[in-house]
Amino acid sequence: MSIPVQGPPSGRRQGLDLVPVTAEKGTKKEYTSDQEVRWCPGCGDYAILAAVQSFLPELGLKRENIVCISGIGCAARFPYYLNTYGMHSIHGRAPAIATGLATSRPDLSVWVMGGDGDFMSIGGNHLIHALRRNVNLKLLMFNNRIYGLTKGQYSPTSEVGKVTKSTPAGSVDTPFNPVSLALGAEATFVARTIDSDRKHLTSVLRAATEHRGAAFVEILQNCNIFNDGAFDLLKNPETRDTAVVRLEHGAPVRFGNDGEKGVRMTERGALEVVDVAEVGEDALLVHDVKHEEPALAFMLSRLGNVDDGVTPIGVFRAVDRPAYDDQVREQLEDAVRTAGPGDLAALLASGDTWTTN
Amino acid sequence: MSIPVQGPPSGRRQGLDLVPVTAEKGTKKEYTSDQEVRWCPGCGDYAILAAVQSFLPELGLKRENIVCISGIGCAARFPYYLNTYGMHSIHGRAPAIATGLATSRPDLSVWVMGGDGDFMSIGGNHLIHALRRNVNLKLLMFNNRIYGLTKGQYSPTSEVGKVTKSTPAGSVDTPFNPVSLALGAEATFVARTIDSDRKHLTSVLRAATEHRGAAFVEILQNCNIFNDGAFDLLKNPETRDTAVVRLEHGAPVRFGNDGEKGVRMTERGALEVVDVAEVGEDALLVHDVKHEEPALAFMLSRLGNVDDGVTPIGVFRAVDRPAYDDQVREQLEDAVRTAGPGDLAALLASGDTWTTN
Amino acid sequence: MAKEVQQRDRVIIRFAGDSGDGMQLTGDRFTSETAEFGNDISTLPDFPAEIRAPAGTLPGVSAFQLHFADHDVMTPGDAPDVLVAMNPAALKANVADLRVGGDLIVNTDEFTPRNLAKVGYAANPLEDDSLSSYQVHSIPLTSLTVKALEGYSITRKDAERAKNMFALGLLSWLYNRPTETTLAFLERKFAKAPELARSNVTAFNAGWNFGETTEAFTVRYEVKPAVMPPGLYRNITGNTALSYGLVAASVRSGLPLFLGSYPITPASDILHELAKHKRFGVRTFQAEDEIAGIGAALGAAFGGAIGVTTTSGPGVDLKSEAIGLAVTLELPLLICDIQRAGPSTGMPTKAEQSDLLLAMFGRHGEAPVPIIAPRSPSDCFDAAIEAVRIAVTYRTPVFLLSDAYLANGSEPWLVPDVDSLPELPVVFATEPNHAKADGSPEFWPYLRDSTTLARPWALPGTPGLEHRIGGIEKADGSGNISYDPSNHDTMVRLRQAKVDGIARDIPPLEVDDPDGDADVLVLGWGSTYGPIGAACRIVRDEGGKVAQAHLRHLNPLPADTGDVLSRYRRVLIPEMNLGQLALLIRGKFLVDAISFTRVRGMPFKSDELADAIRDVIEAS
Amino acid sequence: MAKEVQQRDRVIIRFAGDSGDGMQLTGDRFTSETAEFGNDISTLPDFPAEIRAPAGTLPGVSAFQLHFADHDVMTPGDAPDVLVAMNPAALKANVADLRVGGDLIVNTDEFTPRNLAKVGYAANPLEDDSLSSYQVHSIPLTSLTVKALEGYSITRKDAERAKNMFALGLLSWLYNRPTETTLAFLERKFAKAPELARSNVTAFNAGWNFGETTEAFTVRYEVKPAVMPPGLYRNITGNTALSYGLVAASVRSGLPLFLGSYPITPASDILHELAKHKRFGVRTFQAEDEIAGIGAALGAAFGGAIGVTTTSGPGVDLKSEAIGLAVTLELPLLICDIQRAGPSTGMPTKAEQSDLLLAMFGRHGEAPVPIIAPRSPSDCFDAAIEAVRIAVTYRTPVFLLSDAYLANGSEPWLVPDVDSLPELPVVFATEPNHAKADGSPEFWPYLRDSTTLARPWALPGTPGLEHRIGGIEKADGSGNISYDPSNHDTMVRLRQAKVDGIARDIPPLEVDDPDGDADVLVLGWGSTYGPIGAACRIVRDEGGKVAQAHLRHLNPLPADTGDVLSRYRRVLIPEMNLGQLALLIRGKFLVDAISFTRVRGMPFKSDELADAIRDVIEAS
Ligand SMILES: Cc1ncc(C[n+]2csc(CCOP(=O)(O)OP(=O)(O)O)c2C)c(N)n1
Ligand SMILES: Cc1ncc(C[n+]2csc(CCOP(=O)(O)OP(=O)(O)O)c2C)c(N)n1
Ligand code: SF4
Ligand code: SF4
Ligand SMILES: [Mg+2]
Ligand SMILES: [Mg+2]
Repeated sequence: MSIPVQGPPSGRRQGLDLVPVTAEKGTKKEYTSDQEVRWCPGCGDYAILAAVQSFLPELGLKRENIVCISGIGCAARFPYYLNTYGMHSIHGRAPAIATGLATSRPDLSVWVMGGDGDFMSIGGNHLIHALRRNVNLKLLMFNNRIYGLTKGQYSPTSEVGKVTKSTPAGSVDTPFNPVSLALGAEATFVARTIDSDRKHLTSVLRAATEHRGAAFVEILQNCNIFNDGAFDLLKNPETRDTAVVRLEHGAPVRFGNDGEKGVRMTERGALEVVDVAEVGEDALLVHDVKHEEPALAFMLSRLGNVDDGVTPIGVFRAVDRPAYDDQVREQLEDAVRTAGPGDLAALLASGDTWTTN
Repeated sequence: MSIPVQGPPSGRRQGLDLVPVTAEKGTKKEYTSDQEVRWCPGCGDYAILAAVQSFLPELGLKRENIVCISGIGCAARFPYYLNTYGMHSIHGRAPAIATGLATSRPDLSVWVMGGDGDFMSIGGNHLIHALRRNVNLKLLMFNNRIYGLTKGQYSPTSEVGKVTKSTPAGSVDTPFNPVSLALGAEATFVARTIDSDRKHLTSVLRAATEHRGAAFVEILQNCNIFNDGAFDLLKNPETRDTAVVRLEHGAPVRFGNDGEKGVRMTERGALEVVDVAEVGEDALLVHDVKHEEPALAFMLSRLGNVDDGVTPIGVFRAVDRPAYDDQVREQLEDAVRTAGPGDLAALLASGDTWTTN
Repeated sequence: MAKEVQQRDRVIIRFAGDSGDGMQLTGDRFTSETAEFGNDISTLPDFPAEIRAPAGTLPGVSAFQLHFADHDVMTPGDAPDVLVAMNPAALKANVADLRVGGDLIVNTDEFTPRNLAKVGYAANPLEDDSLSSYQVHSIPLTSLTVKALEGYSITRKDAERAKNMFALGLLSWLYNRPTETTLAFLERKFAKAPELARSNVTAFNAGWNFGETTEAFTVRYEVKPAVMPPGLYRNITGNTALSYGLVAASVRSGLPLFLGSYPITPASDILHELAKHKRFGVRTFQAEDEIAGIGAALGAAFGGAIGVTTTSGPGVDLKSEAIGLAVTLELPLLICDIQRAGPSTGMPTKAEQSDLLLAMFGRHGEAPVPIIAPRSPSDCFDAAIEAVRIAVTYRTPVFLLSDAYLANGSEPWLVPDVDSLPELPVVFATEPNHAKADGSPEFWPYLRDSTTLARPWALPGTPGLEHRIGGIEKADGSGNISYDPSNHDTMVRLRQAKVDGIARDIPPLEVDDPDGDADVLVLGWGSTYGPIGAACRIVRDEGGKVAQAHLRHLNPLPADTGDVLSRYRRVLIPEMNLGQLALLIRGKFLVDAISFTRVRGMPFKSDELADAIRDVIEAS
Repeated sequence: MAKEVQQRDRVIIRFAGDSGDGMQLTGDRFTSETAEFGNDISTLPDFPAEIRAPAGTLPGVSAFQLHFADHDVMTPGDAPDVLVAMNPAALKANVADLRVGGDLIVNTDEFTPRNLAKVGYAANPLEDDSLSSYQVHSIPLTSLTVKALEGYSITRKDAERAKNMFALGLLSWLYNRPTETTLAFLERKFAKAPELARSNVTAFNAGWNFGETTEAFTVRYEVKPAVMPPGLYRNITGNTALSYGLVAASVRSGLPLFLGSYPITPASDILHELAKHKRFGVRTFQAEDEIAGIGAALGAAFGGAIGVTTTSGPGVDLKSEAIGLAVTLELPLLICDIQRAGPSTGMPTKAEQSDLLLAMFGRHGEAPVPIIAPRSPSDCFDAAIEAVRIAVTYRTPVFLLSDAYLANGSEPWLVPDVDSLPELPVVFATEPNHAKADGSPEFWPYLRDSTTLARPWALPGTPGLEHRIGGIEKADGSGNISYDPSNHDTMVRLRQAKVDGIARDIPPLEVDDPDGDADVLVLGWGSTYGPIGAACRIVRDEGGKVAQAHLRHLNPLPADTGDVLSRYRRVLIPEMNLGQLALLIRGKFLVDAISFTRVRGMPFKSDELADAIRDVIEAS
């Protein structure tokens, strides 16, 4: 086959532009590989896998043009189970590997899957650089707040005081807030969702694919072996409505059993949780994923600190900025446009030359 | 000598607690090593060196209890020129090395110096982890927005479109905003200052040393060889007053030739630059470095995006949070307190044992 | 009741089941009982790969083998005499190893059509004659256990789970093991759930009684205690022994221990173990990656700690640059590489010896690093102390090469007397060591000790010795940056000479050549010690002559290595790699050593090694 | 006017001055003129270490040496015949190398008491007799230049700066060089500042005329053009040649080139060069670190690009883990290591050959990687193409070991005809290659070509070949994860066999043994080719007999290497390390090769090599 390295003439692109589509959407079954899934029974990864396997066919892309790249960890086993192209690489480096692939192949939809250790511990640097560059990648971080594969050490997203094999007296370091970190790293698309909420998860994936550039999605994932119940508050029907804040673009930020709670900005530039009945809906913060500045999204990402246990999910930010790989390709096209395609003989003979005979 | 690995009984500590002081403060000369300084004539690093050499004696610490650790780069040559203990290590790893030193030696004042490449490119991950852990380190990043030592490639803080040796057609990737990144990484102390403003630089260093935990200071530094004039707008007497916003804790955010401009928060949660005469000083944002949430500081860090060319300097954030190394030491002390010091013979003979004779 | 009792001098048992079946625990308990009884033992756990595979599948099989005898035991054994298979997957994965005529105990309850199909059994192997070469004991372990536990107020799941204790009881009966430690253990383990404690004890006793009563077993076996040097013993794994060795080195040197590490199989347990020993002033830092782990350890070493980093292959790769820095900074540092099967992710739970040349050469530039390798699980203790000794004496990073087999394998350990452990005296610099041109004193961080060639270790906090060190080439003596060509040549050779010189300070190569007249020498290193020893024993028992030498120090080699090699007509080097030590020995001594290699992620079988030795003896 | 003209067959000139004095440019221009004239040339720039040291200091000295002759030139020369010293620092740093009786041209204007003191001259060496063994030409270069430029509307600083053109003019006169290219160059360079162009031309002419007019020089020299194969020539450095080789490989294979790199001396220039060639579809990615650089290159390779990463020692360390991944993924990848003096930061601008064993063994597990090394600056072009050929043919990472000397040194290059370059045909997999049990087709990513043992390269985007690859051990053929012990042994040996098998596909070792009766063979690799060749020439000119062989392929070695070695009584292996190739040769062939090593960050001098050869000849 010949490799389509150049896309169509440049110009600002959308979502999955350049990735070939197919008339016949595939099925979940077609997107399921023949490899036995080897996660622990009950692991949250199963739900994510099922959601992705169902969602991908929806996109109507040619299956062979989808690539899933991962590092190492339980989550990072993901590619084996998707019947697309895939690479299970080394710990933490998947965003870098994917950057090379996405930059050289505009016709591929490139996904990066991994755990919180993979993305935020050893791979933290590659992640933040992929985000600031805005490489056209969908980065899904399965955050179980633990190292699963290595059998239960604390991770950079584990809460303070966590007792694990490596921290028998409790961990002392403040975890990253993945959404805050991504926003601080100039991410153009940042979202959070939950393994068990198939509908929400799928809607976030949809938004991520519509975004051109780096889309970072934190998926809260239960590791029932080493950190069971980490997100029970957000899942338990008794508590979830008051714990989960579902962000919707253009809508006031409300939650609670009947949307009776809301979020408002104080004069001091902080957020507070208020009683909607008391303050009125107009007083509430209206969520704006398109806000050119990430500061408000950042503020929302801290809501859990302001009101303990409250966790906003949904898309925090989704703004347009040219993707790294698109621009790199444009520079190549420009060079050819202005100076013609490369001429090897001319290159070799460039500079001062002389002839002997 | 014996190594003081344990500090005095625990409890929340301040600034340079535990580092031995001396009755006779040293002199700048004593803090100057006998090594010839080898930066390019005119380099901004000279001013920083002079400021640090003058400032350190002020602290009244025993000089032998100060350690300066760096990676690789022009900036990273710094330790050679300070007559303290020092290590010029490898590219990007200084925060990690310093973490080990600070965690094992409470009696040392540990400084990490480096360039924007060292801290934000190869060393990005170690930086953000040192910040979230809140290791008791002073991290000074000399940001010249270029790789100096390797002779002029663009760096992760170079502005978009930068033409350098490695980007002849201009760079395409969005740079990090170091203050935003640090805040997104849960930093407890974040500041920015300028190489040439000795007074401001020194005041920021003073604030950093008063802070216990990780203090990240971005120093805008001119590389007159490869990126000359990058900060001219902030230095030129004609422009600087309207370009530089000096943040002061507890004061409204004002700038301009006569403080005629100010910064106000909009209802949408963004900042805007206003005419103080028009809106009145009371409408202005009052800067609060102690705000428990970093969102406002984050918003301020974006001011340059809101109003092109405006650069806030000073301390953005300075909040109390237990330092990593203090807590690690406390856990050791606790263990000894509750179970007594380790008994090697008992350890070796622990578990199921049997005797033969 | 009075069953026949047969004497055995050694027995190898393998427990195999699903990850959830508690086989590691069963093995551990049997080991404890056996140790208590006084046999010599060697064990080999065989974990499933990384994640917990779905129940009943091949990748989910977890096994534990132990070898016990009335004499000293060198390996966990080649072919088990007894295999306990808790389900079809465990049978399928393990039965090929069972000695012909061996006892096969299967839990028939799990041999359902569904479970059989899961692992690809077309027919039930218990019902055809495919197992006819073994003594098959088909026992419904699960249902017997559940029945025994009727009346306890525990869940059905908990009752079923106790089947491993039933199996343990049965095996304990079969080999007449003392049961007190297990009963005490169960009380301890379920201290908070007395009903579970009682039911597990009951399951255990039910298993014992089943052996005693049923017709299924007609003989019991007796393995006499081994004669071992007198003293206090415990069973110990390599990773625990290594951790204890580090703590001991800290205590004996008076230096605090600092571990900078990033979790990785099979090294993580050292981090877990050391994290428990805060009372000893041990600091453990779980870093963001391997580079930060070693970086922090190096920073701590600059401050006067014993800086240690623990990892496995992929982590060593990442640490290379920092190791090179430590070489040129000439600071003590210990890098423990618990080798696993590579390349790349490879087979993380399996053992290999394939990082030797990485340890030797895996850094740019000429960057020599001493290398030490333990030979058995308990030897990890002494090897760790020796590695620290070299690091602090010579101010150099040191590699300790253990592997997955040593890490998780165990053996009885004669607990040493603390006073008998090496002292590790360390002298820090406290005074200037040089005079300036004007006669005033100054400190030269690279002025070397004339014997060891070690440079002074001057800690921050020492007045008057303020100095800067770095990765750029340094002038001999002063340590100032130097680009002088001949100084560089000098420094490169000095660093090499320092490491080479350690040969003066290590014992000569011990050779085990019983009659002193063997023609063939088997040279090994690391965890192959047991299998090679066992193979030599086999060959000698047949009247063959073979000598064995085992290297603890891989770099530098003992000073007399060349002499020893020259005394033998042929040298055989068995390795779990493609011949890494062999290359070094050949290159250094021009000896036509024969490399015998197996790269299967598992220890050698002593039988295959014995074959290899016989071949060389015959050919020589 | 009519000065005496003397014939010379070869001349070595060194320009030395402060970093700001433009010595590299001066050297470059003189090289161009000399090339244009038709001499053979070899050049060696010697940059100051990393940062620009303060003016007038020793660390700030920048030098450029060139060797030109009427015959083929093999090295930049040992001792210069002419030294141009622009200031006291340049004099001090370089004068010891000047041949006794050589010409010393000094810029007296800079010999101020302050400048002299800066570099520790107690007295002005121009005024005592310390330089009496040289022909000293004391010339106030700066003031002569400034005077010549009076009347031009340029700053005093710009006028002073033009002194290097004055010096160039003088030297051009002295050796009777053609001046057109330099004049044209100045017009080009200062196209936007015509006044500067004119003044530099004037300075150049003033220098020429100064030589012509003044009494200071009584002779001119003539070096006849060398006889070189006919064709179009250009001067080329190793880094440029390497970059061109990569572009050529891309054009000839039809695959896009992707460079993932992180800047590091002395490799950065390849990144800079390739960044210019966007018209060839070359993508250059300046990564956040070395790991990301190679990672991205590997990702691009998965997508069908020629993935390349360029670096130097510290970067190679960091890339080790990813290289191991590439080994097991069996994807093509090129790692260019421009070696510099180590360990650690070492001396970044200086050359060394000390990464050979790192390239061989610097990864955990058994992870063999082919290694190629160019022998001269222009040879970097061919070596790069050969490295890509092996990578894409065998689906393997390949190491290309250049060094700082090759990188920056230059020589004339007979520009090849594009059609004469190797074609690099690559066939991607397009169809399933295996049948399932039920007969339906499937794709097995690890089903190998029976000759090369290469696995298929199936690109994302190819329908029906969807597959997953990874770092865990794979089942032979299907590529599915496998923990099977014997499969692992098979795969380890297959990967090794694939790399070993490349020996079939590379030319035999060429031996230069003019009379075929030498007893001594000098075996080298990499940039020592020139010095070894020159040394052999010296020895042969005296009537000595010596053979030379030079390895381009270091792993695997050419199939006949052992044969060649066995034909000589003694083998001498000179290396700029502590004997890395020697260890491999000794270990592999049990040949008692003699290792001759210098680790000074600089190429060997041919004289010292000639001595070493003589010693071996005498002893044998
Ligand atoms: C270089 C390297 N270091 C360490 C490891 C060991 N390791 C594998 S996965 C992992 C972390 C797993 O945690 P996470 O990324 O959160 O994934 P999870 O298993 O929780 O899904 C570690 C430390 C490795 N394989 N490679
Ligand atoms: C592992 C490694 N990679 C790359 C380099 C080369 N290198 C040295 S300093 C540097 C970046 C310098 O930039 P910065 O950190 O901003 O410091 P500056 O020189 O601008 O002060 C690079 C890429 C190195 N020394 N080591
Ligand atoms: S260990 Fe945790 S994350 Fe890993 S597969 Fe099991 S449940 Fe899932
Ligand atoms: S290159 Fe730039 S940063 Fe480096 S010393 Fe020179 S002026 Fe300073
Ligand atoms: Mg995790
Ligand atoms: Mg910089």
